[in-house]
Amino acid sequence: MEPLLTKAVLLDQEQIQPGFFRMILSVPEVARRAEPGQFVQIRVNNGLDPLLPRPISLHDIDPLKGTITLLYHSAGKGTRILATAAAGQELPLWGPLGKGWKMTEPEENYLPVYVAGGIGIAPLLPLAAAWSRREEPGILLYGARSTGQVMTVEGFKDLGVDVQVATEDGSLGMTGRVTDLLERSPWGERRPLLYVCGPKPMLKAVHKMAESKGWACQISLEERMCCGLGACLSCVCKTKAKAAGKAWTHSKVCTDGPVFWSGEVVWDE
Amino acid sequence: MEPLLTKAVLLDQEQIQPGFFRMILSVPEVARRAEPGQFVQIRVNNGLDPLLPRPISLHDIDPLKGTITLLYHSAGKGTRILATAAAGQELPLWGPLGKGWKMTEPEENYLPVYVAGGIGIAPLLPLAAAWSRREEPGILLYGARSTGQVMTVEGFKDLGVDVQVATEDGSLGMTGRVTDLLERSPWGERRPLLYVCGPKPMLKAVHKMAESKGWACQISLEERMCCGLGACLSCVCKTKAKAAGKAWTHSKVCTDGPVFWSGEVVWDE
Amino acid sequence: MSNLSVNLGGLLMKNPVTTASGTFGFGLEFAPFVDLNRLGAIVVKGTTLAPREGNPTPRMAETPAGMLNAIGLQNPGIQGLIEEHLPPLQSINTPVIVNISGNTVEEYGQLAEIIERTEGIAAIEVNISCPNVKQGGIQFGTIPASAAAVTRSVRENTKKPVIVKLSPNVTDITEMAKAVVDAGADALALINTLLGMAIDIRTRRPVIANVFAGLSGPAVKPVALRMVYQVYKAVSVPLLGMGGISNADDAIEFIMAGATSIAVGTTNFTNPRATMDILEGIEAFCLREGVRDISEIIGAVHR
Amino acid sequence: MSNLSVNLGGLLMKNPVTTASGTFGFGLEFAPFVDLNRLGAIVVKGTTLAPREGNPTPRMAETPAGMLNAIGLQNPGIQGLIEEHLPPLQSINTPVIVNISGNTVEEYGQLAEIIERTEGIAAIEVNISCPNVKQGGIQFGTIPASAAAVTRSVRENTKKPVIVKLSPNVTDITEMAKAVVDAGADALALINTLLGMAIDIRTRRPVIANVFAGLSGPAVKPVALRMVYQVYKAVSVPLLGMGGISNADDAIEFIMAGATSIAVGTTNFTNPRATMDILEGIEAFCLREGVRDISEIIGAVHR
Ligand SMILES: Cc1cc2nc3c(=O)[nH]c(=O)nc-3n(C[C@H](O)[C@H](O)[C@H](O)COP(=O)(O)OP(=O)(O)OC[C@H]3O[C@@H](n4cnc5c(N)ncnc54)[C@H](O)[C@@H]3O)c2cc1C
Ligand SMILES: Cc1cc2nc3c(=O)[nH]c(=O)nc-3n(C[C@H](O)[C@H](O)[C@H](O)COP(=O)(O)OP(=O)(O)OC[C@H]3O[C@@H](n4cnc5c(N)ncnc54)[C@H](O)[C@@H]3O)c2cc1C
Ligand SMILES: Cc1cc2nc3c(=O)[nH]c(=O)nc-3n(C[C@H](O)[C@H](O)[C@H](O)COP(=O)(O)O)c2cc1C
Ligand SMILES: Cc1cc2nc3c(=O)[nH]c(=O)nc-3n(C[C@H](O)[C@H](O)[C@H](O)COP(=O)(O)O)c2cc1C
Ligand code: FES
Ligand code: FES
Repeated sequence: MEPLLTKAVLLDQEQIQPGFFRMILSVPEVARRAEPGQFVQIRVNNGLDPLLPRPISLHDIDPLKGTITLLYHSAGKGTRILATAAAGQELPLWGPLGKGWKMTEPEENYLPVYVAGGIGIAPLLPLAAAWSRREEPGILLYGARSTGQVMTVEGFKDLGVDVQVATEDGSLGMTGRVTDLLERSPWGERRPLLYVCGPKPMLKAVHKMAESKGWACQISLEERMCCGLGACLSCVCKTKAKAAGKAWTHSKVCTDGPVFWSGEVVWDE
Repeated sequence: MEPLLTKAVLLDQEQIQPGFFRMILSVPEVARRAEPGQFVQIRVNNGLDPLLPRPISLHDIDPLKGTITLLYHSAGKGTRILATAAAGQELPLWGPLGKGWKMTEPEENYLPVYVAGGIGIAPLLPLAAAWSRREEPGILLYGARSTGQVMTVEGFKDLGVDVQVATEDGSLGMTGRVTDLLERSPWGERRPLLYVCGPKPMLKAVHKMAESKGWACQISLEERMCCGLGACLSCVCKTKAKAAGKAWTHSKVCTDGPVFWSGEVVWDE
Repeated sequence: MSNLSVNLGGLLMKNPVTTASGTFGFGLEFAPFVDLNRLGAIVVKGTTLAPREGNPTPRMAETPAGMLNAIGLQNPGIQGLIEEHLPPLQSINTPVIVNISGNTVEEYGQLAEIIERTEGIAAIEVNISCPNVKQGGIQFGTIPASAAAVTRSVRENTKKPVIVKLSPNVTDITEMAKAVVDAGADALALINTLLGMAIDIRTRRPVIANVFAGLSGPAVKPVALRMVYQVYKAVSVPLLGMGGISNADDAIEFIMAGATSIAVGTTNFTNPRATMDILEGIEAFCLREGVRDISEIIGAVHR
Repeated sequence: MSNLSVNLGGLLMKNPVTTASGTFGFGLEFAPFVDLNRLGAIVVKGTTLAPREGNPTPRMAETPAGMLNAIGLQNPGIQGLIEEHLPPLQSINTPVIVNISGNTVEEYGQLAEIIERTEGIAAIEVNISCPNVKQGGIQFGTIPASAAAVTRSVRENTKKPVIVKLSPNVTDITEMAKAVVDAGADALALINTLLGMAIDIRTRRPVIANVFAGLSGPAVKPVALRMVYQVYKAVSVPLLGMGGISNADDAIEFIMAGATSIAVGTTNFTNPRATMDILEGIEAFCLREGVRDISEIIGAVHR
């Protein structure tokens, strides 16, 4: 559906882990159009500093209440300002943007496996909600550096998702990485469909595993964005070229993605 | 006294007329150093938009409470942002800056006459407070376009000042301009010392009258400022040159002023 | 309602508001927000003879009130443009301007020749901020003779309005302007981006993969406006002004400095509806100030 | 503590942080906020042979993340500087750099000669962004031969370090850099302001009385950084980098691009303590990143 340019009203914002914020925005028309894996371009104020919008995934979509939820890491200039926004404040945004996660046909009988690294958890929750509405809540494999980067696990559990966590420092769940969780193929005899979101090295590692093991896999990519509309060409990634004699072509993360089938994605080096 | 760079805490802000705001800031070290007619350079936020500080006069100085009050017109980009500041917010500023109003020796037996145009009222209140502490509250001649630009008259009355108002549209007080109030020489037999602040055409007109009638007169000037410290030379005005053979020289409004004896000021044209 | 229609070197525009090449895609990307029929013209993404994949990422970085970009002219090539992107624009009642770039003087001529025989393209904007492959990569846009050669090559191959887009990275913009007007430009567009860069102090590497990148956005407005002012004095062809326009007041500044039309670039990324807001703001200004015809204020600051 | 001392073309500085001419007065104006003893050097307001009253007001306008100024070199003249402003700086343990401007090549030489015999001035910064009265007002800083002539005239009259300050309003900054280095510059400072303007749409007049004005502040940082990077590659003398530096990260970007020292300009107006904050930020960076000597990161991005 076509994106909308509007002002969202901030209903509530809370810090759920040090540096990680969850905000609920009232923006009915966007909530009604949105699908899991899509994102919005949100401006953190009305001025020129910072100039550009920030792309943030939809962490929860409630078309009935007319709200969307964002979960984000307050890391840089823009997101630090966003974290100071108070209830009632208006935030300009446009969306929903991009092509989100693809749900397969029920006949294909895939088991959804959400593979998250850190803040990569954000766009997976509405996907799990969609799958659980199909009575197939699936499995979450969640890797993070430490317990302080693990969040919204309860949301997944409430949906009936089997949650498995690994932290690098062992402060929560298994000690190790999300790939260690994957090694165990916790889906038994089922055919997994991996939905992967997280930092680039993790995406690459999971992609490689999925390829070698023949698992179906979708990957959500990130790139610096301006327009989010496919116009500026800032946000390209390499994908398999259809034309003969070419190894790759540039696709737009904002409109061709952010979610790609792993078979489409070409990594550098 | 030397200015101080600090962060003031906004205690309270209210709109007292449409577009005119009064804010009370807790900033003890500045309040203790400040004198009537001085100003601060205040930043309306911590970002780059807008880039520069705004010069605003001290409208009230309370060294005991450690507060200063600013009265300002929310007219442009920066002051519009200032008007949205909420209690508790920190605002970077430096001050007190400039040379303020000069009180004369009691023996000279001047009667202080505050001559204000519109928002030019702002820096005159603390001056009236100082004169009234000397039991010589004086007279306020206050001109404005309309009653909506007349403010803080109560503050002057509380000090015992004789308040006379003229509005161009006749909506309050006499119909006319501040120069019409001056024409009546409402100080009777006393020697007036005019303290003038307001828009440039009004300053010129009062200056001319004072010169032709031989009244003592101080004028507070405004110019665009960057540093407020005498360093950038943005804010110059023409003043009588001391050197022979030169009609004028450039003085700095921020450090040589903003208040000048009328005899020093040279107007263009 | 004031008359806002203008004539940009033979191109009739119903109002002065257009889009800066590379910031508005091929038009339709902005259709959810902008009534494309209300634009004075649509300038599409820079196009080359052959398709190009452009530069590696990162291609973009935010800067104070501005941004750096080094897209590297990713585009589907002139044939791709004509086959894929031009047809959907034909239903829109707004002239389409194609922005062209070449590696050689000849390529510019070839592009002009193809456009000359293509219906549905109203005018050509010639981007001369491109490296001249035959001259060791020095930009056409920084040497008057090279810029003039490019202009002549285009001029000889088309009767459509030729708008030459100047680079601001020069000592004397009026010298460039005169050279390309003498070579046959019907109008001039300015400015393209200022050359800039940014460094990631953590990795000690340039932020942008290409090292250098073009600076655009509100930050550059004072420089762009000054150049429009100077060029207006130096030549008599109409100007398409751009560089940091973020609202109607900015647009009117450019018009008063001498721009017949204005283009909105980076601001499309901060407000996708900006072209409409600016058009409405210009209309409101004219009404408020009693401007019956936009021509009354073009170059007003010079009078 | 890391070693932050640098050698800027013969001028020894205890750390790389100095002030941009015209933004820090004669130093003492900032004494309430800045420990002048902790600065690497103090560059004072541009000075001419005779006193000057400068331009009419308005001389300043705010722009997006920047500002325009057209002060017009108001200054008390070299004698006024030496008599009034130099003595109080002698008690401060920081070298003073005097920024000079002339109407002719000869004036630059005369200024250098006066400074050569004045104690308490450590180095000369030569502002070549001034109109050459004998060449119809074209800036010395936009013609390599004129810039070289100015540099030679200064060089012949002083043994003190000569730092030539380049104008960014040129097609090729490296050409200018090479010309003045060949003519004897010990170091280069860059950048001066970009030429810009602003229009008041209400009055339809330029905002600045002088019409044109110099753009400075964070807005110009990407351009300044790019030029430092280019000039570092082109010449081997040390560079004093400036243009939009507003915090320690910005300063480190300039150092990594190739600046031996950096100057804080417009940011003194938004944070009068900025020089100290930046110095402390550089110290903290070096500590955090294990940089024992600042020289390890000068030009780091080129390695
Ligand atoms: C499709 C998409 C969905 C995203 N969803 C989320 C999410 O749900 N939660 C979340 O915390 N983060 C998300 N991100 C990453 C988020 O956009 C960046 O962390 C954010 O833009 C950084 O802004 P800043 O102000 O903190 O950083 P700054 O350093 O101030 O950013 C400067 C510039 O770089 C860009 N930038 C910096 N880091 C990134 C990055 N990692 N990806 C893209 N652009 C970047 C900014 O957008 C901005 O233009 C998403 C990114 C994309 C592309
Ligand atoms: C010494 C001094 C004392 C002042 N005291 C007061 C006061 O008590 N109350 C009050 O309402 N106003 C006062 N002013 C005027 C006030 O500084 C300006 O109205 C204000 O800076 C305008 O900012 P803006 O964001 O509204 O406008 P913008 O249009 O956003 O301003 C853009 C730029 O122009 C400058 N500028 C614009 N108008 C003026 C002006 N009239 N004088 C100086 N600079 C200007 C701004 O500082 C800024 O740099 C004083 C000015 C000076 C010089
Ligand atoms: C992302 C991006 C891509 C651009 N691509 C082109 C291009 O292909 N051809 C061209 O002539 N100019 C291109 N430009 C320059 C713009 O058309 C415009 O000249 C410049 O951005 C200044 O305007 P602005 O400040 O309003 O953005 C591009 C600018 C941006 C930001
Ligand atoms: C108000 C003002 C006055 C200036 N005066 C001078 C001067 O006298 N001589 C000079 O060489 N540069 C002068 N400059 C330029 C600065 O020294 C510096 O090169 C420029 O402002 C870029 O740095 P910034 O962005 O940090 O301000 C002046 C700049 C400003 C803002
Ligand atoms: S963000 Fe502009 S094309 Fe993707
Ligand atoms: S404001 Fe800088 S000298 Fe007055």
